[in-house]
Amino acid sequence: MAGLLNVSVSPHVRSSESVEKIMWTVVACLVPPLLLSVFVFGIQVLLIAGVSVISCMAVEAISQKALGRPVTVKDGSAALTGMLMAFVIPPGVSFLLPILGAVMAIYIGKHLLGGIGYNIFNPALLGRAFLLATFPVAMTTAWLVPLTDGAIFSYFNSGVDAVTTATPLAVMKEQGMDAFRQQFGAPSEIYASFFLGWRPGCIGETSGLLIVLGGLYLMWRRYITWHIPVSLLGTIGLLTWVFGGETLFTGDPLLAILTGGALLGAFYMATDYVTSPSSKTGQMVYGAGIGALTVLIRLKGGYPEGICYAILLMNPLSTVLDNWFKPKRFAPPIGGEK
Amino acid sequence: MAPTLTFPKGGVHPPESKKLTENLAVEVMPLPAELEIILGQHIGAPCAATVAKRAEVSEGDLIGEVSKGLGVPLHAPASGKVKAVGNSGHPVRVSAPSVTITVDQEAPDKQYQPRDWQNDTSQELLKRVHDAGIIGIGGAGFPTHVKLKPPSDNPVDTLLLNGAECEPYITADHRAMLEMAPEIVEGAKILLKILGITNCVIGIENNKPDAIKMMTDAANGTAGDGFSITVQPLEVKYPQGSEKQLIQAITGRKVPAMALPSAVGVVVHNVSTTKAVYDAVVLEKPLVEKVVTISGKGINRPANLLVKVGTKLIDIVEFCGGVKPDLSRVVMGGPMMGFAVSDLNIPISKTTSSVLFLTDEEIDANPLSACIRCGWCLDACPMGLEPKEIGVFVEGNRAEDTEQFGVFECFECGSCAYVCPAKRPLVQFVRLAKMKAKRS
Amino acid sequence: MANEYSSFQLLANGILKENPIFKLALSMCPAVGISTTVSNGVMLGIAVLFVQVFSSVTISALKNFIHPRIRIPTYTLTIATWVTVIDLSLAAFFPGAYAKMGIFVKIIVAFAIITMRLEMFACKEDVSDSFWDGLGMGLGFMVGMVVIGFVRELLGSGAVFGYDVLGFKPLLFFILPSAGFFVVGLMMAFFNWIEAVYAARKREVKQ
Amino acid sequence: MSNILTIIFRLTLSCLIAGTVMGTTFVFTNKAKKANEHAREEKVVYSLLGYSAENPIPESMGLYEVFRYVITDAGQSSIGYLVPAGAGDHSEGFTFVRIDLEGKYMDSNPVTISHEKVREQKDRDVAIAAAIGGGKDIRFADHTIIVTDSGSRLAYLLSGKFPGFKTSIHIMMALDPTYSVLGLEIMEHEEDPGLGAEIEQDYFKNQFKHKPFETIKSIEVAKAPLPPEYFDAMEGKVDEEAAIEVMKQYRDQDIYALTGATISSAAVSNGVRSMTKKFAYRLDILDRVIKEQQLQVPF
Amino acid sequence: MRVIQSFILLITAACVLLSTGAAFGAGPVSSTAFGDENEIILKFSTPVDPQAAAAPEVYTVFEEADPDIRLAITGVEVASDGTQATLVFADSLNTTQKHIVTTSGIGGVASASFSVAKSYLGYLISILISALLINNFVFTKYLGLCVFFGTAKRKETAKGMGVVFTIVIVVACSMSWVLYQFVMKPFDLNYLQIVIFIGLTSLTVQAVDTILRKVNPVLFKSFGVYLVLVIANCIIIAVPLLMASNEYNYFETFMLSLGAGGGFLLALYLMSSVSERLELANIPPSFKGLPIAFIVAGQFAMAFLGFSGLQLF
Repeated sequence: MAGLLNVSVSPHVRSSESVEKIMWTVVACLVPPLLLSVFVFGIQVLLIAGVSVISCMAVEAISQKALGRPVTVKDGSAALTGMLMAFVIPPGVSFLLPILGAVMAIYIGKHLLGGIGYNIFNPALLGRAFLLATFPVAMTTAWLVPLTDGAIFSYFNSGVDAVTTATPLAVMKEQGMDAFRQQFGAPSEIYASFFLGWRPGCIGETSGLLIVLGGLYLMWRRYITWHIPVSLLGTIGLLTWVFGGETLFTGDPLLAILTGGALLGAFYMATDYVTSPSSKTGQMVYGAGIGALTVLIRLKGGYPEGICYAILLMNPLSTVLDNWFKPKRFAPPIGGEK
Repeated sequence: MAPTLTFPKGGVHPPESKKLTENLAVEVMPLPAELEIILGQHIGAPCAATVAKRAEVSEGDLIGEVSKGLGVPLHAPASGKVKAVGNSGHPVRVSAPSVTITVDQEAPDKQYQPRDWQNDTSQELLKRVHDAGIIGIGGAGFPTHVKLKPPSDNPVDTLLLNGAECEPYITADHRAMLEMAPEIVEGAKILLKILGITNCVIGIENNKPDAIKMMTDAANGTAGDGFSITVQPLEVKYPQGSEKQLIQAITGRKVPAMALPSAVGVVVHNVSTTKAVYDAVVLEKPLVEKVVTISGKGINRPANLLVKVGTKLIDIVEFCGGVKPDLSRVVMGGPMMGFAVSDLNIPISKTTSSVLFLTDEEIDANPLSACIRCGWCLDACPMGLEPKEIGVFVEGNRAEDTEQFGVFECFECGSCAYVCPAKRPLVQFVRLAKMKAKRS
Repeated sequence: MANEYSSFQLLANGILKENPIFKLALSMCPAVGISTTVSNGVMLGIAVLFVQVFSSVTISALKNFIHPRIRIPTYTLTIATWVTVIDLSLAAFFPGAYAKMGIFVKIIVAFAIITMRLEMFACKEDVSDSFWDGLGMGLGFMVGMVVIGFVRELLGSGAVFGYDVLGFKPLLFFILPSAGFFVVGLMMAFFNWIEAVYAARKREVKQ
Repeated sequence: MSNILTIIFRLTLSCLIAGTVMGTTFVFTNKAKKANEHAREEKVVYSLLGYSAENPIPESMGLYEVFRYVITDAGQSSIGYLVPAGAGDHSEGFTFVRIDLEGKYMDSNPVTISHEKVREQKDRDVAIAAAIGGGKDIRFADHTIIVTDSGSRLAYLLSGKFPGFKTSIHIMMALDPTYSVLGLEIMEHEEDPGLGAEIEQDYFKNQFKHKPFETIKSIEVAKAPLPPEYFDAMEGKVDEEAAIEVMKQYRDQDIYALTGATISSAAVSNGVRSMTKKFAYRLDILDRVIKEQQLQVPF
Repeated sequence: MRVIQSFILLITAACVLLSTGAAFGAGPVSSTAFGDENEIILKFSTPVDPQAAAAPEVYTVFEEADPDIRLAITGVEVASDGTQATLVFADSLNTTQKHIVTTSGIGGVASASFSVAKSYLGYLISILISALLINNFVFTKYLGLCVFFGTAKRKETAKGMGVVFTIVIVVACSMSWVLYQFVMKPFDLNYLQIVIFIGLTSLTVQAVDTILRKVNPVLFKSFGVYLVLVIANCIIIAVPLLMASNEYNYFETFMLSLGAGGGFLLALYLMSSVSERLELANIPPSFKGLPIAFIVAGQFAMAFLGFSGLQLF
């Protein structure tokens, strides 16, 4: 009997949550919007997502092998990165793009910096930023037109290049509100169809409803908390309302939240554990910062959608925010802090 | 019933697993053939043995004493013959000096008669507590008489009795409260007299409604003799039983970092310690036995046992019908803060409140991975520390720089490690960090 | 101490052992900023070479004249003078290439590498050694710029020396300024790796 | 003390030497710089007109620069043109013609300045100020080159700056006497590589080629894919005659915007439109005034 | 944290100092502004007759640089209470240019001219923001890298360096501006730019060094070491050169230098907080040190692409 017992440090019971479980749950939450996008845009979407996920996992495995680290592809973090990257690139791009993006996101963005937990920027968004810089035309134009019937098979019939269109935010930015209304309908119709997902854009920009549902599920599972999404969307709404209209206080906050990647960013991108602050106050500031930068880039910047860059810009600040908003200690020692 | 209270920050709620033993009455375990009494059972200087090899001892005889410094004497748990003054297994230090007694199974049970303590002065009472070798048997092992002499510049106004028993599995205090409520209340009165105060609150987590009821009834019985003893139900949350958290939950006062509860006018004692105080003062019985919860899915017959200090685990296992084949880990103490032992030749000490026989199903043996900075440990830490940073710094060979994260305020409750999805051994990191930070 | 170094040693030192870009990691700004083409690299390399050589020679020649208390101001003045000379000359005779380099020619004046060589070498050694050292450092810089420029030009615009060799543009990213950081970082790591492998092999051979 | 004096003396000497070196270089390079800059501009001009090293510009051609000024005199603005004086193919001296904001002739004064110095803004300003009398604020606006061949007008070359997507875009373009576009060259810009920077490409800038003034006046950009045949024609992938034929087909259409860079494309076409319109308006007035006043000009 | 607070305070103070709005003299129009891309909005000081104000003929509008080209007005929308008129033009306006609006017979004034321009304060702030973020000298202009990588390892060092650098650059640029405007330009000494600007910088560094040593030895102890490094930073010479080539006036120069210094501080601060985290990471051996710093800086540069094309005012 002696010596057979297994010794380890306390605590001897652990909660049933694990990194693997969290990552794969988040991936699972992204599946419904993906399936809806397949229905809206066609099978091409599924292929792009598949290539993205597989290449991210492959790059993860290869880089871990090459760097002599334990291979942890199974923990799902690479799969999640792949999934998210597919959600933020136009569905009509060539398959080469997600593969290149995976190299940037996983190898350069993550493993060179020390692997999971040490990346400074959100890998998926880093991949997207890289692709946007490298293939500016494809990344800003390869939007598919949402199809109403038999979409799944249309890819095989028509090919991809034939059907491209502009995203709602791009129309809004480049052609103004009037053109936007003309193309996408009156506000009352827009809200509903945008919320459901009938609009051009990347996968992550389509169905607000499914994204929100997934996000709420993650909140219910306590994988994410309300702090980042609420402060982020609240700031976007507030600032758009104040500055987004022709005069002050006439912007359309609801439209700002529903269009573009605001919802995906708020629930899935900004809440990425590694690159967001841990303290709750820090998270609120972080979310508000992303929201403000998003509105800044949308209204004044060079891109129609700003949330991706806004998150990237706030990522390095998360360490700073954690330093500024340390958790409150139980009680200071007598005589105060040293 | 009074509203339930709890501490505001941090804490976790692991599965309670108390069903296994909470309805089992305390059983008296028969004397084993041999007892090994470790000489250093309390915080402070270990005892020096006062008996030599082959000396005859009877139950309650002094076998060890502290000549100088913090400490309490040690007594023979049973009559018999000193087999050796040497070393025996220890859950933390692997081996430690001890006195081994071959039990004389024929010796008659020692009888204790209650006496009236009301006329004793508090000085006399305090001496009895010391002489009986009483220490905090909830787990800390801090000599009780020291706690009862708070520094004069911090007047104490409240005595808290800790009946929270927040660790999963353990039901020793629960059973003690059910079966010995009047004795505990009597013990509380003794403590109040020693402290020279009248106010006492007994904190009990409300997963033990029967204990709350028993204790309330017992406390109500004391109304009218000048003491105010009440029962305070507490929300079920770990680590409610930690002194600082308990004090905050019940009184709302915050004990400053690196300070004792007396700094905020409170003294905390475990309910079982209080029972031991009763035994020492009323029955003049030294602390030689205690209630230990034997639980976990790896033991055939879980039980709440009254065992002699020095009983070896192997004897307990035998008494409880042996272990199951899928046993994976034996833990002395609670699953959150206890120590896993490598073999069963380790004796029960005064501070052992439970021995758990855990199977793979109960423990989580997932390998650790890198910190993903989810921040769950920040939410779980009742002390408002940053365990993830401590872990990352220790891994990055910068353990000596962890004082900025308050590593010395950590009392290693294990809440952070419990919630960690990356299964990181945060408590171990903290211990390492403390060692290195102290050195630098 | 004239014969302490051979001119070849001094040259090789600048190009390989103490390459200002990959080894000393000094003067990184142009290596990141305008190393998008080989010709930019050559152009700026020439400018740096010119300034380094002339400053080294000047300081070396005047080393007994320079009062030690005003050493640094004199260096700055010397460098600034030669930078002005090359700046004006390039602007006059190569307006096209000069326009591409923006203010990078002018900021050669703040390059740590040049001052460092003056302080560490030229103010102690004689003129010909200083000349070779300056030449080595300048060439080292030029080589570094050309290597980075080659990679970025080839991958970014599919060309070498402005001549389209691939016929397509593989990765536009590489001509973007931010790619300069990545290329320099990856190349430094590559050189470190080579060095480590080389050192390991040497150790093996010894054993 | 003597130490300080030595330091001061040596520092001063160093500064003097350095100053001499730099001054010499400056004097030496300044001329070359100006000449090279002019040569560069000329090269663009020739290439816009369709001439190059292999196909040199004929002797019979003359290039005449017209400098436009805005004159403010006691709160009243007027436009002044510094035009070469003389008749036929050769010119002597310059005339400064002032026209008020309504397009009415005000006055004209001969300006004495040499052909070399006229390119130097400082010298030119001084000469003009001397010619029209002091107390007026003169501000150089732009200059245009009028190209003639054997006395008849062949083309106008104008340069201009307008805001692009990021910073301003500087272009030069050639118009024929009917103000149709002969060619367009992007001189400086800081648009995004791969996107707006594509305005440099032949397939974009050659779209303006051969567009008549009527089209240019209201030109816009269209967000549609560029037809492949048109692309080939502009990139010079087909022989010249075929290219001209294809380009003719598209001459009355809007400019096809660059994919993903609508703003840069629109910036260029707006810039070209407004430059052309302004130029046409002004030149018509100047020509009318020259005709009415019977001024002697070589173009 | 306090460094950043004081920096923000400084900027706010600068903005308040400079916020002297365009003053309008007597006349019917109290304020003007650009509306949509083809609109100019006029606000009248006293309500005018909406009928009269709605006629396009009563307005003439031209760009200040092109007084002979009248811009075609297609319509005028007048608010019903007669306090505001919106002029709609056929083509979109070049809002970088100052426009002159002349009204005739509006509000009882025979003829009055007003200028329409983007707010100057906005322009100044956009210079600041541009140097700070959009064209951050480190991440988008790739200057000052040697010092940047040298001092971005510790947060304390980063803050010290950034602050010292900001102070030196503001002082040195102000002096450079004076010298440039009043000596170099009038006497045609532009070719001495490099020598003079680097000389002024050295002088500033020397002066700050001496003053600090006398006035606050404690501060000197913590910041003195960075002073030497300031001069090896190419930004210090790049900013005066930019100032000269853009012909900035003093306020603009001040904003540019403040933005450049602040941008350097920001970049250092961000990089240092990241470096501290990287120190604990398991980085491949050949990437340790500078290579990984470059790669992280590259990632920063990619993130800063998000600011590209930003136009605040």
